[in-house]
Amino acid sequence: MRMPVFRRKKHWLAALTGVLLSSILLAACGENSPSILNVAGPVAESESSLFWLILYLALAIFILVEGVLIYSIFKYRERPGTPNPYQNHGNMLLELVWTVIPTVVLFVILFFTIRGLLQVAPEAEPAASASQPKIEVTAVGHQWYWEFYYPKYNVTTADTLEVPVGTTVHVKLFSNNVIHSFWVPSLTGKTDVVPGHDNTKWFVAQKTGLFTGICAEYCGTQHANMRFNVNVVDNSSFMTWISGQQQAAAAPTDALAQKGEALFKNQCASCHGIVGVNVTQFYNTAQECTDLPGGKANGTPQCLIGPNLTHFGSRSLIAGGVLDNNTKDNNCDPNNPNLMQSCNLAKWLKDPQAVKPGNDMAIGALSNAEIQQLIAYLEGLK
Amino acid sequence: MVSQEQKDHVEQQVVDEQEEDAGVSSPDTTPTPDSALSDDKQESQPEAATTGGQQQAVRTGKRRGRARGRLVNAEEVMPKPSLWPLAVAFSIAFVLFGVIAGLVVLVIGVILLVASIVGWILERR
Amino acid sequence: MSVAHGEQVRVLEEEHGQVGERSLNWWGMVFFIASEALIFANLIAAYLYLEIRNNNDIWQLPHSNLFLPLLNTAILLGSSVSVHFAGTGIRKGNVRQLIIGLSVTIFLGACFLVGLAYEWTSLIADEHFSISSSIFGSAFFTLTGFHGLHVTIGAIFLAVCLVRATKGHFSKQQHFAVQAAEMYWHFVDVVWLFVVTLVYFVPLFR
Amino acid sequence: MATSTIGERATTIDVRRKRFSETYIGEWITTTDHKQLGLMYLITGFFFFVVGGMEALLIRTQLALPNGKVLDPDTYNQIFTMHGTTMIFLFVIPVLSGFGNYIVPLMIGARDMAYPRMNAFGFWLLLFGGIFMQSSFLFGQAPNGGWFMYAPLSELAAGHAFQATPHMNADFWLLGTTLLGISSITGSLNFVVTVFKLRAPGMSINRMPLFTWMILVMSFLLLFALPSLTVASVLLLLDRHMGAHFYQYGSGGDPLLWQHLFWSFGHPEVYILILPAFGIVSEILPVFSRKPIFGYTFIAWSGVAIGFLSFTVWAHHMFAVGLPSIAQAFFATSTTLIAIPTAVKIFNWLATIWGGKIRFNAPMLFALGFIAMFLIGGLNGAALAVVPFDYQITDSYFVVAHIHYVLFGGTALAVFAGIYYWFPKFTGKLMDDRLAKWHFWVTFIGLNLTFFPMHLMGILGMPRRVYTYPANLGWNDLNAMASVGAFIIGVGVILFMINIIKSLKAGQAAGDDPWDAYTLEWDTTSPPKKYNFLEIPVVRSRRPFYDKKYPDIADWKNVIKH
Repeated sequence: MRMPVFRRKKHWLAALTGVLLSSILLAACGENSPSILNVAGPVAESESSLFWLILYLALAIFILVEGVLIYSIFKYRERPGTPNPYQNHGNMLLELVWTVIPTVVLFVILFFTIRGLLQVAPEAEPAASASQPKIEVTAVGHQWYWEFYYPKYNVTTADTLEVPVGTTVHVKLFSNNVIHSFWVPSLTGKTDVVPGHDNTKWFVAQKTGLFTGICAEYCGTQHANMRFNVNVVDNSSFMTWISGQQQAAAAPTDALAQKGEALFKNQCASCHGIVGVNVTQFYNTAQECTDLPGGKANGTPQCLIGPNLTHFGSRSLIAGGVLDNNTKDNNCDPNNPNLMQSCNLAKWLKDPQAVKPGNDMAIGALSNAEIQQLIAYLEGLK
Repeated sequence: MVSQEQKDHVEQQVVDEQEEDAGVSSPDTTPTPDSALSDDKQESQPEAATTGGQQQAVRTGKRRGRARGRLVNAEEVMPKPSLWPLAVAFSIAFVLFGVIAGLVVLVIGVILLVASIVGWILERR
Repeated sequence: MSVAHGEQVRVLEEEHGQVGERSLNWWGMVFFIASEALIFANLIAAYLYLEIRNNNDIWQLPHSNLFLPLLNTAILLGSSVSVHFAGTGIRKGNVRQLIIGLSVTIFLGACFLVGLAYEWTSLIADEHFSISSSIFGSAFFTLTGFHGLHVTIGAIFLAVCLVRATKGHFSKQQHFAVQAAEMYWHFVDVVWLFVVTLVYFVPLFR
Repeated sequence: MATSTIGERATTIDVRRKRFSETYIGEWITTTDHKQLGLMYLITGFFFFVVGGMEALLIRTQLALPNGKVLDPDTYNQIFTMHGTTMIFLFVIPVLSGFGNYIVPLMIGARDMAYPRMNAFGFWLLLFGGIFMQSSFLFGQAPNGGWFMYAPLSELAAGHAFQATPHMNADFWLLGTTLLGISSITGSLNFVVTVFKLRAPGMSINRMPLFTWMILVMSFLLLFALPSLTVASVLLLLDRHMGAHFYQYGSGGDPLLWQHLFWSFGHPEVYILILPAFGIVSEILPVFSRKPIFGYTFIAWSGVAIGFLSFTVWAHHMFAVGLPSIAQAFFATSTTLIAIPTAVKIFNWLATIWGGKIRFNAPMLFALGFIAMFLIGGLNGAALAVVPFDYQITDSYFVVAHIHYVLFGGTALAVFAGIYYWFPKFTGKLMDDRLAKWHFWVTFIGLNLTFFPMHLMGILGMPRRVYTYPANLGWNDLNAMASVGAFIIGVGVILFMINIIKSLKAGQAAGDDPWDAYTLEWDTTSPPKKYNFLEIPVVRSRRPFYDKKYPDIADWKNVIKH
């Protein structure tokens, strides 16, 4: 019955340690990851910096407790002739000690918790100043893509949130369907987008670059494919982008694109809007289009299910962040003979349910020629 | 491992405990190992009486005199098997399935449920 | 129930003086009612949560006629007295008193349910106020409906007791079912006091 | 001792036809014996463990590689919902109730539970509830809203023209959990009354075995937490089928109402799942260290403290929903408080083995593994209570790592420990210790390989409940590793099943008391007779059977009240 298991245990322990260490090393290699430790702003900074505090405390406790455990496993194992141990029922002093010590440690953590909580709370949002301006964005969670509305500039876009560097971004979170959660690991932790609740989130990006955003609350079939990008650019590029986005859609010039526009009006206009084509202005889902039974479903501005496509050609992601809008290298040149293979938009238009099963995009079967026309039109909407 | 304070505590407790236990059983008697009546012996006593049985020294505690050991019959004393718990459980599941599946199933389920509850109540007497 | 624990209880009682005077079933009923009470506590918490989150003016019945709820409260409180009368009867061994008390209680319970049903139909048919017309409708019908369901269950429970009483199943010593039904009925009455206060009277004082 | 003694009726030659309840099948399905019901609970729970485990393997297969194509998204969502639901409602609760049913009456010296028929009723409800829930797969409409079933995703429709749950998926879950809820209520009523009223003479509440203590606390938690789930479910059913608006924001309802109700059930639920595991470990450690449990009072009352506090921490599941800062600070504080009794327990367990004479039989190995793994679950749980950090890692794989270290590294290991410990009592046969050790090490490696990388996935930004992930986000290796680990756990489970079958067929005879144990359940035959004890034993200390075996050094001679 009593087998010397310890010969083997050392071996296993070594192997186990190896596995754990290597997993950490492997993890460190994930360069493109939206890691919470790869911080690019003060909010994420104060959230993630607590990780190190907890890690060190937890490691210390872990080593201590597992150390005592493993030590007593070796020290007190039954050997031939071991006498019966002393029947010790307890010790009040020890109990007090190990109640008080964890209490102290935990309350130290609690202090930093509440301090950090107040640092990132909505109330802590800095007021706009000359050194740190502020912009306001409404993030609208749809099933399953993100729409971003800039009320001051009257601009609506989808899948990519453009923000200027060093600016406080005040994000209003809105959903009129199910609960989503707004999360950009490098910039800010999650806040849920709860229907009927006016949640907000603020963050400041201190580095330019592209950061991955993720929907973190289970929101149905395609919860997995509800990512977005946060594109942090310098101020002048941001203003350039804004003024470009404020224009109505460019009218197509070549024949292919004009056919595409006609096709769009016929096939897509019931769900998608393009300013200057089938709608007169950008709309704000959050305020004007609550889209409920008996709501303003038929009012003006129009309430649309799909994203606004006015400047579709300028977007880097399509289909709710699933696909790159890979227009480079003539991938999506309508005359490219390999269009159906090389262009993501073509794949999407051919069979949206294959790319993202269960999504709301309902489109009749299109011939390759029609897809060519639509691509020519949509990619021309810079 | 044990402080002096604790040892004192122990001794004190022993005294307390003896007083406290006096009513339940005398502290200087170790519990009797299994009953003197083994199953085999029992079987040789057909239709064992429900009272009587072994005679033991009756100690008088502080609170209450100890009654004699009794011999009771296992079959009479233990709970009897019953099919009705299963029937009622099944009917409830059936009723809830009826909520999903439709009115016919629901009605059958309710009838089953009523029947099995009545069965359970009646069986007890 | 079976007798295994009965035997054990006898041992514990007679030989060790350990088990109190309450029967096992009594304890079971107490914890069951505690669990039931928490169902109502949760319902009431949900009701208040929604009330706080919503604008006050929609949180009201379309009428402010308090006659029916007051009458219903009186009926239910009266039935608590009569069920206590029935219970006292059987505790003295008086089966006749038990039967009278139970009959009166069931009658009063039925009156209460009729009153509730009348109020519901007049709300739904005359004032077009239903479970789906507003969030208050949802909360109102759910809370009163849940209570009505419990009154119904209690009344059935009492009716079973009544049938068994007429068959002579209960005696001074053996009448746990009556005791349980009595406990349940009192519980249902107490819950009604909370419900009626919340639903009918609190809105008056805003 | 002058308690009543049970005898068996003399066997006369039986000429009458067997009654149904005397046939082999009839005996099992009509039984009201707590031991048979306990075994049926255990077997049912283990069956659903295998079902839930297969669902887990499907999940891990789908996620092993990026852009997995094994399952389509909706099937995946059904599978992960059913994995959580099955493991919580159909594996852990039944198995722990099974141990409770079998062991608690024996431990407290009772001849049966207080309400034997209600006990049977609870078991059958569980079985039919489980079948009800799993049968949803036959209709292709298994619940797909997550085991938390958040409204409004679980509503018929959320807003205008948006997809929620138009089919019966959510109804299966709501009605199924209602069935299981009734089952748990009957079971816990039974436990509470049994423990309060049927303890053997002399077994004061301060001498109750710790497993009994923890089952008692668990029962109270079930009694007082399940009503929240019942109410939440009823309101959702009314929304779905009667046109009510409780969770529909456009009509004045509030999706957060569901979360408040659900988590005020859900958090006590977490402790319902772990407290009896604490109890099992607190029974095994002293026996295999040849010492009494260290700090009995502290372990018992810290369990009670956890029970109370567990009703005050629910909103720590909701830090990200935008509660006011002051509320978040409150729930962070209560969550911090609940960590203290948990830490006290771990220290007392360590002190129990410290200075002991440790035997490394399979139960002890699993119990020690429990401490090692549960510690990790406790530490990463404390990390989740740090609200700002929680904003980053809630709903990420970090949380998945946390719950699995608690529920697999914790509860499941304790359940295995309990099976290895009490199997001789159940059957009279020992389990194969060598195979059991293989089982332990395979499981131990598998679980760390599966769940440790999940911490890192969470830190690298991988959200939970995703059916697939793209290849370029650096999550590939970790996911592959976790999937390999999951299959290693699967191998462990197969080893366990082989061991059970082998031991049932050709296990060594165990005798009545193979572990030289301390508590009353070993003071009967293995397996115990229907009436458990010939005489109802009299208890004079916390280790009654130890006193009986070693009268010279019996505990009651030098009792310490701690």
